Amino acid sequence: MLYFVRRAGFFVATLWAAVTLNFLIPRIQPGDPAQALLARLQGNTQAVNPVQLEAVRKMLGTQDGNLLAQYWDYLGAICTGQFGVSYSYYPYTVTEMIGTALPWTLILVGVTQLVSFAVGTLLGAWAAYRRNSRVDSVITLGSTFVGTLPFFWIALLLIFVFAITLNWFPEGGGYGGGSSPGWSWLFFSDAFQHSVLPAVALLITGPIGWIIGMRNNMVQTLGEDYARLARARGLPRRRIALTYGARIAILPNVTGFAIALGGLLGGTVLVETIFNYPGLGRLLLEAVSNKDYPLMQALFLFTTIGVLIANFLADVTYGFLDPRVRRAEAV
Amino acid sequence: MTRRPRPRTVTAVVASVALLLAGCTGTEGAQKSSGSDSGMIDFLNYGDFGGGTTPKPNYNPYLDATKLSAADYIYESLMYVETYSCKALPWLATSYEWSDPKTLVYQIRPGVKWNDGKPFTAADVEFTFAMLKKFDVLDTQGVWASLASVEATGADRVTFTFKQPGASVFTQVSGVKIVPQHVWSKVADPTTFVNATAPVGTGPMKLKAFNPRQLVVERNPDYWQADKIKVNEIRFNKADAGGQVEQLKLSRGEYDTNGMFVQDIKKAYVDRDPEHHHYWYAPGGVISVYMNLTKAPFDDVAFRKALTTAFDDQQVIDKAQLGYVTEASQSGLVVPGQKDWLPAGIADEGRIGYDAAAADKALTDAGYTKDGQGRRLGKDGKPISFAFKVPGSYVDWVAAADILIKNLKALGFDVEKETPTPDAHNQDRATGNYDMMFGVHGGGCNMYANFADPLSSARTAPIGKKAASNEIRWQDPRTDELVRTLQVSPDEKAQKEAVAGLVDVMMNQVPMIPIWYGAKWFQYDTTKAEGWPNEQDPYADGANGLVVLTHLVPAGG
Amino acid sequence: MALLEVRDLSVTYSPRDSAAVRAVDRVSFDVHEGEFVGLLGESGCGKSTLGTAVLRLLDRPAAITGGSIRFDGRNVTTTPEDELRSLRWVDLSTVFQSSMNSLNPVITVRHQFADTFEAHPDAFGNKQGKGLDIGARAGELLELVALDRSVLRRYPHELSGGMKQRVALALALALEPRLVLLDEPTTGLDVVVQRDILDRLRELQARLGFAVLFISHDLGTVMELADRVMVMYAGEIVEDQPAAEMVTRHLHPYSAGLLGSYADPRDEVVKVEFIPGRPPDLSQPQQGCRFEPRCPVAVDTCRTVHPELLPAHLGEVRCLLVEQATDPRAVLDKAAALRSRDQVFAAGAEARIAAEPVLVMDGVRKVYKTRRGLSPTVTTAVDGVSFALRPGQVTALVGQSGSGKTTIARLLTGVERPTSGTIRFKDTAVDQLGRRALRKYRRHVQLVFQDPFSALNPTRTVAYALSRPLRNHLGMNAAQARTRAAELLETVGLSPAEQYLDKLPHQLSGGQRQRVVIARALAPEPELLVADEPISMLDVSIRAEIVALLDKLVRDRGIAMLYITHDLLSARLLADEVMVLNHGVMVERGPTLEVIGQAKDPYTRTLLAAIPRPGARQLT
Amino acid sequence: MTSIDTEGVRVTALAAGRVSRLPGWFVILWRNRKCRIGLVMLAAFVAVAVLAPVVAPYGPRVDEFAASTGPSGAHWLGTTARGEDVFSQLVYGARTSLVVGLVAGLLTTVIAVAVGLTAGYLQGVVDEVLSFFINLGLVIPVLPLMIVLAGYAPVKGLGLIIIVITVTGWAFGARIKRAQIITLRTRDYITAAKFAGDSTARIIAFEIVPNMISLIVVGFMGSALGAIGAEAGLAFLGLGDPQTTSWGTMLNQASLGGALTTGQWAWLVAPGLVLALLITSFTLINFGIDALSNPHLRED
Repeated sequence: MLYFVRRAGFFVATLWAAVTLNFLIPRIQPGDPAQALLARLQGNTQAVNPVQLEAVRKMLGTQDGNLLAQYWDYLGAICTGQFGVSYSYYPYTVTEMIGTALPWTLILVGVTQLVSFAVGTLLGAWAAYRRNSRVDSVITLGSTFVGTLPFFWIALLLIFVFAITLNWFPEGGGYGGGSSPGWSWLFFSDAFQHSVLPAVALLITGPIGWIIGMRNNMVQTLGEDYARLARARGLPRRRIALTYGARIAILPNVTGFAIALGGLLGGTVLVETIFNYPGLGRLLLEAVSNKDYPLMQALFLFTTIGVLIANFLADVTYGFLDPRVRRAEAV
Repeated sequence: MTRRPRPRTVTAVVASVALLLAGCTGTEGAQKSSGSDSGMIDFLNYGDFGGGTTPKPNYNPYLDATKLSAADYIYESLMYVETYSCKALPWLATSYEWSDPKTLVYQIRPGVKWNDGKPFTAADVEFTFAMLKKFDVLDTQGVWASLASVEATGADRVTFTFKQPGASVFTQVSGVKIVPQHVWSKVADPTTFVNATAPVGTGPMKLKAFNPRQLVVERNPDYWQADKIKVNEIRFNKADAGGQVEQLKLSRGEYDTNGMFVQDIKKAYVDRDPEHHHYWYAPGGVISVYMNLTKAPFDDVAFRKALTTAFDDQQVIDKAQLGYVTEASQSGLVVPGQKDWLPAGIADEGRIGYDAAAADKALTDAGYTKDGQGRRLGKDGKPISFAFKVPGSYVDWVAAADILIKNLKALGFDVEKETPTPDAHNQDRATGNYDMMFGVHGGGCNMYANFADPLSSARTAPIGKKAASNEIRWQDPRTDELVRTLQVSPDEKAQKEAVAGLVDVMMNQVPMIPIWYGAKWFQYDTTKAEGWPNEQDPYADGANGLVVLTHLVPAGG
Repeated sequence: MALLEVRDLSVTYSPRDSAAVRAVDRVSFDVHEGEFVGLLGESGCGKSTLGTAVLRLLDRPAAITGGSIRFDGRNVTTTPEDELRSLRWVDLSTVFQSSMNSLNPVITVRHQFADTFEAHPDAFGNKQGKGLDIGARAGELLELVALDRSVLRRYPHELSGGMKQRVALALALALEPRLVLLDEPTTGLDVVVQRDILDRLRELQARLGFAVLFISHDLGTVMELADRVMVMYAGEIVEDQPAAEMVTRHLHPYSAGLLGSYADPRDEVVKVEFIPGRPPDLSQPQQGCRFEPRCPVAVDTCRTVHPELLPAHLGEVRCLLVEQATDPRAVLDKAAALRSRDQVFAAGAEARIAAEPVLVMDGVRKVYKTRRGLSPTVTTAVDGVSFALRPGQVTALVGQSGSGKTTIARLLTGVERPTSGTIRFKDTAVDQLGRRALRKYRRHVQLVFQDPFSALNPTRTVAYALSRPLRNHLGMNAAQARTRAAELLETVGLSPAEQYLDKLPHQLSGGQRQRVVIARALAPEPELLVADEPISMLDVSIRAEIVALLDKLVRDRGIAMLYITHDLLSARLLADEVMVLNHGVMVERGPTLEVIGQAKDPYTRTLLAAIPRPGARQLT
Repeated sequence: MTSIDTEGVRVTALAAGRVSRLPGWFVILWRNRKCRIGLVMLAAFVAVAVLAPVVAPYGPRVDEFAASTGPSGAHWLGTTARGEDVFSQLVYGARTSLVVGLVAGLLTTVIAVAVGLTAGYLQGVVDEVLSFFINLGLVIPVLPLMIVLAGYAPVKGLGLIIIVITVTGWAFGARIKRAQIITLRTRDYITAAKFAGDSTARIIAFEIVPNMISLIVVGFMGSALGAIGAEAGLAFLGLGDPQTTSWGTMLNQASLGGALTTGQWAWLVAPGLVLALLITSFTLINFGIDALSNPHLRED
């Protein structure tokens, strides 16, 4: 019970801190959203029309006045779920924009994360099972090397080779101009084709962490007394590896996975930017560069909440999977 | 029975593979087809249509910052002021007349229909302006700051009355997009109206399809000058992939026209198909060296004048600007487009060449001597040192600044480069927190705004406060007088005299030193369509899409 | 033919970045059907490695590098893992050293049994074949080890240490194996629980008739339980005799030393010995007898000739002197005489004079409030405890783990304050001390810790450790502190001191470290010493040494000492007075001999009953 | 991975150090083959960075060459779209990466150690408060925060990147160090030091920190590695300082400057490759440290 209260307290406190951070960051260095918006239209080669600038400013309703009052209003708006109107997509609301981008990120990154986790865990377990064999060396060294490659660079090379040189896949975007989002076969095949390269880029680097984590955990659990005793008991190797190795070694990975899912948005900025994918990450980067405070703040908050929920879920899952925690909680 | 689904699955897989393969080359192949036999162009691929990375339908012509570019082909204005030579072309109005300096009467074009079949009338114009008055955020050109009233004085006449002589706002008033009363009068709040389904306008194109990757508009057969429109469809393509992918698409010929920055246009674009790939970068705003006129030695005319020959403009143009731009005239005008405004007797249209020796001499003569170590001394006898601020992320500006700093250092100045963010840079410029930096001004078709914005003392503010647009803090009664004249005199002669006076201020008092004209990026492909504007036929610049569209004809026709 | 025949077995550790160590060196022995064999040795002698090798569970970098293991006539030294599987558990099962971790934490006890049965569908103990009711069989097994069937549904972490060890034992018996290898099966458990499990084990062994190889360093237990005892030293077996013979007529000087370190605390006069020195470094080549450097009766040939394990008396002995002597016992008698000069510590029955107490604890009660959920739980750790500590006297505080011993130590040293009652150190109210006063008080109260490995900072030299209290409490400068540190080292028997001053803890043996810890405690010249199980982590052969040192220091310097322990033997040796603590309440208190000799409290009696009686089984 | 035997490492290092004259930690690392390769690689990078003016044929910003040319004898990796020598930029880029790695790694480690040690040692309210900040730092999404911070900071430059990386990266290390000190503070030698009259500060500095050296070094390496990657990533996204020659900005400009369209693969491949190599060298060194502190991972 106390545990629950503490978790909830932490949840609220973190949320408050994130909201406050959100509120403060744009106000520390006030850039002008209206100017940013017009600059996006005109570039830096034409003079800004001061009258137009004033009109846009007025339209966006950029806030003035007492910082504390602003903060209060802001908190109130957040609490009632009013994230306001996006500056760069005026008059669409922030909620509408996030709604548009969310499915793309969820599908692309969600699916690749799942696959990465599954593949990584399996490979890691295999390497640990065949510890010190050639398989182990190949998996361990291979993943270590691939793990050092900068993600965005891999992505660029993929574009260079498969999209530009070989022209097998489109260079970017979520779908082509020819197909409209909807429940059509054409659209899905088109969207699939557009997701191949970003997915591959994510899948190259995605499993690395899971492989290494799983291998090291499992090597450790297989060295524990219970695994040795299982060997002395004459249990089949495979059974030891599964029940006495992998079953226990996977626990920290599961927690990590839940947290990784929560951090989805954070990880997608690069991939979405490079592949021009219409998801949350790119929306965030765009919001930042356009000084679209409402959108940026909502996205940031959204991510923080995502991470918090994921952490909470990780705790719950862990408790479910690990009897040691489960019973301790029940008492 | 249970086996039935199996072959279907196989077919589906085959189909998907086929689609996949088709997709690999499909887009390109399909779009290479040339104009059709009917003397019409099937479709043209244009570049980006605005709306950021996740565009949402928005065809409200007044939401300048977020509307999609289809709105530019759906809504029209009374006159169309093309931005190359600033001619006002009769558009929804056939003509206009100043009945007195405060009264302007437009003659409405007869027979124009909205694309839903309803006739366009003077009442629509009156309604449009009334709406802008009511919802002032839509009035992005600020016409109601000068207007007193707008009235339909007859079926085909609209009379505008101004609070004071209104010549200076003619271009703005003429440029306001007119919307149909029968649609917009029902809109509760036009400031948040996105006008997403079947926007009703008078323009040559109608909305056909939208998705976040592609925006398609189709020819409006009932357009009032439909005979001039030879393009059946324009497809705008979301082009936000950033530099290289877009360049690649451009070089592959996937765009019939675009307006993007290309690093090495000749190699990356023209050379790929020299016969059809062309570009024309018309001059835009004037990019000048701003000096903080409240500080010594920049407050000294002689000093500023001496600097006019100190900068190697040509090197800036060739190295920093990759040869895409032209040297700016010290007059503050954009030449050659606005050369008619130049008073007589200005050599080389006001361009002042690089002459370090002359600058050195002029500085020395003005009392800024060098000391033994070659340091340029101020009037106080101390070496002159100042900072040149340039936004770090504007790579071309930084390169330009590097050249100018080199020039200044050669003259014995101690110049330090600072590279703040664009925001901090703009903030510093607006509040006067700088010694020397680049600024953009002028280049528009409203000559009053071109000079008033950067020079009028009404548009400045003390150091530390944000200036509206006079960021150099130029305060000069004569300039203010000339600007005032320009604002109120309806006749061209008086205006020209005022401009001549302002050019004189620019040339002799040197409030700033223009270096180059910002380029308006414009690439075009003559495979399918011809008639694009260019240096030989500068009937408009590339950004004047509506005018360009009326000039396009099928290639080889 | 013996059930288990080990011949010339060698095991070598070859780590990548340090020298190879031959942990087991050409060891040969047999275990016969139904026999209970004890394998005795100090830590690091290779006994656990030997056990692991027999189980064929060695992992790199350890490997069998010679010799053979035959089980029931079948050579299993190099049998591949797959073939070995059918043999495992069916014939040879085991209970590991620390069963805290030998059960899979994420599956139930029942599941662990099921796993075992499934792996061996044709095994003897599984004879009912496929129709076997796992629950019923596992339940039976649990009942064998005195556990309730409901334990089957539990997860390992829900069981106490003793219960886990019982489950491990039941699991080991699941397939009715012919040999069970027990590797320190009760180390770390409470003495009473230990006793209970071992009794049960002996009973089961007698009933079911399996053979046992029992590996332990606990001399009393091994001697009491085993039929035959093997003593291992530095990777070799040095003596192998029937248990009863080992108690009374052991031959090897090392066996003698080990046995000499044990005594029954209930005896009128208790005498213990210790073996000086430390075992050899096996990564270096060995020459001569490995025990020679520590052997009191060694002769010159011992240094050069390596003795073989040869038949002697009723068993086998590895000693040149025994080899050469006509009467092997004569050698040992000579050794005993030599040792008693300085390697014997004896406690008689005479009481010591009482002095004014330095510390008085009066009616002290300590209550801990823990909040779990919304309702706070109140635990009374110490309840109404009163006693006094006097200069030059040792007061032993005896009790099981969790009885409140440590809380008393914390209260005494001012780390915690009592809930009620008073603690006075001379004129100081310890229970009222502020931060600064507490620091002053600590000059007078010092600690000797249980684990000498954790009590010294591994990165700081001996000189540093000793100089800190000298500089802080006595205000010495660096040079003075160093001189005094050297003196202190001499006092605790680390001589010449210069040799130790600049050493790091890992360069010292456990006994040497504990001496340093004692020296540090003496440094600020305290009046009160709290020693928390100071010998329990040390090897048996050197425990007496430390006890003797503590005794001497306390008497010579007139320090009052609170000696916390669960080991009645050392309490008997050292203490003038014994207090027995059970669940925070002092259940018995009085002069040592009185309490141990005529215990009144049932709990004290249980404690006493748990003390092993070497050779007792044979005698009865 | 929860418990790292930091004391053990320290002891091994001390023992090794007594044998040779080199510092103990170095001897140990050098013994591990992977680690040795990593050290050599890192040394090479450091040498190139320090000697950049000697190694590089031209200045990184000298733009007087023909633009957008492919690899040639004069320009091994070709030239940029602005006519700068790609190879020279690559050489100078090593400086940026190493400086960011070093400074951000150090700052992150210092903060992590300070916060972790204080929270872990003092416990109570101080711990509660600091732990909250640590948890906050762990929960707040790092990359978005980095982007937001980098996007809004008034000045762009290496300093900013370093600050952003530090601000967003210290929490993880602090948590580990807090956990470690909680284990260490219950050691008997800490109690002994208290009874010997040592002050809290002295206990932390003389008794605890030396036993955490390996953990701190691992933490530093991890932070440095993360910082190098983060700098490249931010610069690639265009949030870095374009005036700094770094591998990230090179990739950014290669990407913007049409390296792909003009076929200048060298301009695109080289910065990524050297970045990967630098990260590899750190990873290899970490292997050595890891293997030391975690016996389960030791190669045998």
